[in-house]
Amino acid sequence: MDLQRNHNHTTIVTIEKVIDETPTVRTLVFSDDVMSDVLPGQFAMVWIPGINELPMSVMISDESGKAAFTVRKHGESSTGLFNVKVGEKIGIRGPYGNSFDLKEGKLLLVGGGTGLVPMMRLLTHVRPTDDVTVLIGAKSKDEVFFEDLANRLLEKNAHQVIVSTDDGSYGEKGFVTDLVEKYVEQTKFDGVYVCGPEIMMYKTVQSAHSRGIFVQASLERMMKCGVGICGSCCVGEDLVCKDGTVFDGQHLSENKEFGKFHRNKAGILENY
Amino acid sequence: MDLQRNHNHTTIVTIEKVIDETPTVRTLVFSDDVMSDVLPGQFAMVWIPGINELPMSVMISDESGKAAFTVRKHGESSTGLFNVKVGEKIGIRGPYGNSFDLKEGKLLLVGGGTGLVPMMRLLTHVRPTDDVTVLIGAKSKDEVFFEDLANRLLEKNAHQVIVSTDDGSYGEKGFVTDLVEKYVEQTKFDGVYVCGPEIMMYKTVQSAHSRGIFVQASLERMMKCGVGICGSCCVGEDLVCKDGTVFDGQHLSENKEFGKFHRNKAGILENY
Amino acid sequence: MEPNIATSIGPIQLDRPVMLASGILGISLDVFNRLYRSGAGAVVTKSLSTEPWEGYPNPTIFSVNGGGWINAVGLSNPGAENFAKMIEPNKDVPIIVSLVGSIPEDFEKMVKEFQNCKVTAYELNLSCPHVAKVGLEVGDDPELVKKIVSTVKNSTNVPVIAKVGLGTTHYLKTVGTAIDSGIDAITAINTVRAMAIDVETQRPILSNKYGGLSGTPIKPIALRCVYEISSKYDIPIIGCGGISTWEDAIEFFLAGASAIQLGSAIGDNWIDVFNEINNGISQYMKKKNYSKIEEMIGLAKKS
Amino acid sequence: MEPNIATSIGPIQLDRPVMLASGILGISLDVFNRLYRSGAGAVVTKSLSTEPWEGYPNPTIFSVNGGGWINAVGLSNPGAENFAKMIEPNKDVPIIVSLVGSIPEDFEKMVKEFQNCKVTAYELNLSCPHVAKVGLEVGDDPELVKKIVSTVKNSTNVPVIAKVGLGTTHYLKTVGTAIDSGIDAITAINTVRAMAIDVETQRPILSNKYGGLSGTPIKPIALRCVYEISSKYDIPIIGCGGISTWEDAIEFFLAGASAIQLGSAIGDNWIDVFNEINNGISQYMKKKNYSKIEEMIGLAKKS
Ligand SMILES: Cc1cc2nc3c(=O)[nH]c(=O)nc-3n(C[C@H](O)[C@H](O)[C@H](O)COP(=O)(O)OP(=O)(O)OC[C@H]3O[C@@H](n4cnc5c(N)ncnc54)[C@H](O)[C@@H]3O)c2cc1C
Ligand SMILES: Cc1cc2nc3c(=O)[nH]c(=O)nc-3n(C[C@H](O)[C@H](O)[C@H](O)COP(=O)(O)OP(=O)(O)OC[C@H]3O[C@@H](n4cnc5c(N)ncnc54)[C@H](O)[C@@H]3O)c2cc1C
Ligand SMILES: Cc1cc2nc3c(=O)[nH]c(=O)nc-3n(C[C@H](O)[C@H](O)[C@H](O)COP(=O)(O)O)c2cc1C
Ligand SMILES: Cc1cc2nc3c(=O)[nH]c(=O)nc-3n(C[C@H](O)[C@H](O)[C@H](O)COP(=O)(O)O)c2cc1C
Ligand code: FES
Ligand code: FES
Repeated sequence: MDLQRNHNHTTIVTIEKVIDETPTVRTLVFSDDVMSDVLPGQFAMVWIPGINELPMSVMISDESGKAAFTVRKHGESSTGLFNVKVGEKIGIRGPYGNSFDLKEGKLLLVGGGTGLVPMMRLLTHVRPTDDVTVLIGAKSKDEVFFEDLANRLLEKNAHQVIVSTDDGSYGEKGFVTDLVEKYVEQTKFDGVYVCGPEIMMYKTVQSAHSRGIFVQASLERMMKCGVGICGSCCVGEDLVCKDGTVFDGQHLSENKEFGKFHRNKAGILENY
Repeated sequence: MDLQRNHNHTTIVTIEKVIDETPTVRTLVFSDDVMSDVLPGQFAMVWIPGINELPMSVMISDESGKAAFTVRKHGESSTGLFNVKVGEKIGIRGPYGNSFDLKEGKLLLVGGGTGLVPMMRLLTHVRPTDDVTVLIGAKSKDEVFFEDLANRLLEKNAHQVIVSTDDGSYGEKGFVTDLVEKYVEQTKFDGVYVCGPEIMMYKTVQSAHSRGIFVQASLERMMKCGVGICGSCCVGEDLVCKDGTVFDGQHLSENKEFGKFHRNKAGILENY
Repeated sequence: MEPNIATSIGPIQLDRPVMLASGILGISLDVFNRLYRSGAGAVVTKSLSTEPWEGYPNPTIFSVNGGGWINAVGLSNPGAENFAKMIEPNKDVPIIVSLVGSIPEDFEKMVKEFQNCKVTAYELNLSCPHVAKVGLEVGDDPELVKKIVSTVKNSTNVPVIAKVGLGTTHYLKTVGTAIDSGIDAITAINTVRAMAIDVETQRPILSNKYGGLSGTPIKPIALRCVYEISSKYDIPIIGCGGISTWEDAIEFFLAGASAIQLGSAIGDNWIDVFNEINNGISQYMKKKNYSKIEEMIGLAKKS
Repeated sequence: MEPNIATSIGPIQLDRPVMLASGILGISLDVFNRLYRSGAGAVVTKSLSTEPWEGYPNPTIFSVNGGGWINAVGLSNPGAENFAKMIEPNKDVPIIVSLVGSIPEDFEKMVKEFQNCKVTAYELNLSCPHVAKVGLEVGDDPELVKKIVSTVKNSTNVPVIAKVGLGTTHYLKTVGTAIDSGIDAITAINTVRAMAIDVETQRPILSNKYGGLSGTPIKPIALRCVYEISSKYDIPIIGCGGISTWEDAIEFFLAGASAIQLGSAIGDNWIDVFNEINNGISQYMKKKNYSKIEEMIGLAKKS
């Protein structure tokens, strides 16, 4: 059944568990063999019946055969997903997109907010010999999540998980991108991976790429189809859903729109 | 390519060789891996572009990877096929239909006219230990064909190939069904197989089945779709294209229409 | 409680909601009996005309590589009179007699032929896309539709269904006209006018050039027609077009159909398809706790 | 001799006969450049309106299990003015600007916005099946079609194409009206109105309920439309609908199309599909000994 599944066709799944990560972020767990095995960086199109369909990175689950979405409540659609209760149904299609090229050795993972989702899955792929630094950025203390999870996933590795908050209410004070600059300055990482607000990704890519360090970012854009038809997710000549979501620092540094513009629902370029 | 071929979709092939069997019967040879390997009894729907599409038993070819149709020129359509020249193209789809259940031991094959086509393919499946009798019925001497071919295919077997003509101009004189009656009377065959005019099949089935001998006939009916949609090939509650073309004597003896009626192009029952 | 998959289409009662569509295997009473035993809730006959028709020469059916069939059988049929004689012995099978013609009198005459037969309903084929002067050319003419429907309704007490399709006049207009003229139910849809060309020989494949597309490709189109009709009119609907699984059947019920018909699926899955779909519907009803088909008809319009 | 796959659609000259259809990846000049490099002979923009439109909420695109897509993007677009600014730098890519609107003045205004842009042609979208007041609702009104076509023809020297589809008025009538009003070419067809319902949640999947079916399921329908138009009228035709292989492309040429457009095939085979089809056409022409596309246009009508 699952082998034959047309991954573009919407499959209905039932939410089995809801975890409150912060007052505005929840993880919704469901059973699905296909989604439980996606590659780090891959996403699904998630249908909240009667409300909307949104692209969501596929979150890992402790239990095999299960997967999750970790959603921050924001506008109408994400709030709709945030409010889905145990036993209720959502539709999923995918997985879509490429995935991170995980280097060996000294790794730096940088995530902000729900941008941590692909980072957590990436952590399940590191080798025991990798030395991993995770930087988590948040506005304030009560927006911090996945710190414990990151530590747990890295139990067998040389690692550090460092949190920074803009207001200093937890961990280091300041923007996580300042921490990035500091770390790439002092360590020649074998790979840097980032997902979060575009400005965070832009600065991280700059910090690493300008020093010749391999860096990849997982981009977000307005997505309608997820399959390379509608064009809504374009960044320069790239289509995020089809060519990405993961792009190399080299490629991004040549893209005219990355870090500067995104398109709104009508397709009009807007500044970040 | 051929493995993925949708067998209901028309494939165009080029006629490579035309063999005159009699003044009114020709064999047209073409290359096609799928058709070269069909089971005895199976047929194809053959498109003569601009003219018609006809069901045709798939004839064997000496060369591997090739198949053929042996057509008697009759009405407009079969004459159209008869007139196809080397280098010209026809369309084929299939193979369709079931095939003969070949018993071991003493076998009797009865064929008339182009009804010999499935019999020739059946001969390529007999085992060296089988003792095979082939009865060929024809109106007169110049309508006899495939006698040499049958002998050649049976080189390694205990066998006899006997021709009867209605006018006695060649072989035995009389109807082949009289020969059938004679042979099933004197020999307890392990299997009797017949294809030809319905009356020949009807009598053959009667002769064998009434004596408890396993017998199968390959029926012909008006065919439009070949796939069990249009209904034009029905005989009683059977659809020849889908349930047949090969039926057991037991089944046929219970069928109200076999040997008595067939349907014309409008679907009206007509007597044989 | 075991769900009951019986259904009513207005005045028509069926034990099972999946019927054989017109033109599919539909020329012999023996075959009808076999299909009924295989799970069909009713069989619709090949569309019958006043006189026997030979139809078009082959090729009359083409299998589309991506799925579905294009046919231009040309409404070959033995004529109403011959057909009526053939089905006279019928006792068990709910037979819906499909009729095709150019003028009201054609239909009136044919209905008379069937007066000694057990006929569950008549289905007026107003929508064959590839035969001149009948089918869609009739369905596209509202005045004619009105006259034909009224004439047939006046000639018989047996329920009368109109079968519509995508023609040159908007099918919703035809539906409206048929309803105003007293029709009992609507079957939607017939095949969609289509074509295939062979690139090697550079000619249309079907002898008639144009044919009607059926099977999976037209399912999303047929489904929207059922939804449109049931959103606009209060009339029992029989959904038809590309149905091949129980999920498809449920989609049509949710869109507003009281029963369904299928044809092309037989070419792909043979006649086991009837019971596969019946069983799937049953399972679904059990899961959703429905005791009757009726409970799910049109539910998708509520959202 | 290497065959030449250049083609003319009336006054429009293209180096390659396969274009990107409107609404597919069609909102960014950078992407247009990339598609042109990938083998597209021209790109048609997303249909543009006088004002920016957000379109419908998601889900806007649904993948049909048996093949094809149903979309109700709702003509989201940045508006003609924004779009014209974006493509002003264009030098290389043959861009066909698709326009959508309700009244002749909408079109007149939009054409003005593009006066400083290199525009190969305008394509008037008279056939979007799922947005009220524009698209098909315009195409279905012959008087309006006449006015819009005449107005646009009077506003520009750039060739003007009308894109038609299956609506409530017969599309051949729309084609006739457009031709009488001076149109230079016809694109046939747009998506076909369709629907999908989720049986678990029992609701239409697309936020707009109805959408347009595209991709392989509609190919046989689109092909017959091209054949019908070219049999009835003497007008250059661009075939569109379900084309995904070079054989499909050839079928459309043989039916009478001078060029083709594709969209959905990109969702299945990504943008390599352009050169795959270009190469297939080339091979076919070599085998059949054609030196120009023109030689095969409409050949299937001769048989
Ligand atoms: C590949 C990818 C993975 C994502 N993963 C996650 C995740 O794991 N968790 C999470 O909470 N969010 C994730 N998002 C973001 C998410 O899709 C929504 O954009 C976000 O939840 C805000 O949606 P909203 O409609 O509630 O916000 P609104 O207030 O309606 O809109 C806020 C902004 O969200 C963006 N947005 C709205 N709809 C879409 C859409 N269909 N596609 C992309 N952006 C949209 C728009 O840019 C808009 O300006 C991901 C986005 C992408 C592209
Ligand atoms: C399974 C099967 C295998 C066959 N194999 C051969 C074969 O190997 N060689 C051969 O010469 N013939 C074969 N036939 C018969 C062949 O299909 C034609 O029926 C025959 O050639 C006469 O065709 P016609 O149109 O020229 O004759 P017409 O003079 O037009 O018609 C004569 C009779 O042929 C029958 N006929 C016409 N069209 C069809 C059709 N589409 N399907 C079935 N019957 C039709 C009708 O009963 C008609 O009464 C086979 C038929 C079937 C059903
Ligand atoms: C070979 C064939 C013959 C048909 N003949 C008729 C007919 O005589 N009358 C009619 O109303 N519909 C006829 N149809 C249309 C079907 O009844 C049905 O409406 C259509 O095929 C769509 O259903 P499907 O996709 O399940 O096949 C025919 C269809 C096929 C494929
Ligand atoms: C997502 C999507 C958006 C579309 N948007 C438009 C549009 O804005 N204007 C238009 O004329 N056609 C639009 N179409 C229709 C296509 O241009 C094309 O006519 C149709 O998809 C059939 O071609 P295909 O089968 O190759 O996709 C759209 C199609 C899709 C799938
Ligand atoms: S989301 Fe439609 S092209 Fe990427
Ligand atoms: S030939 Fe059509 S059902 Fe047998």
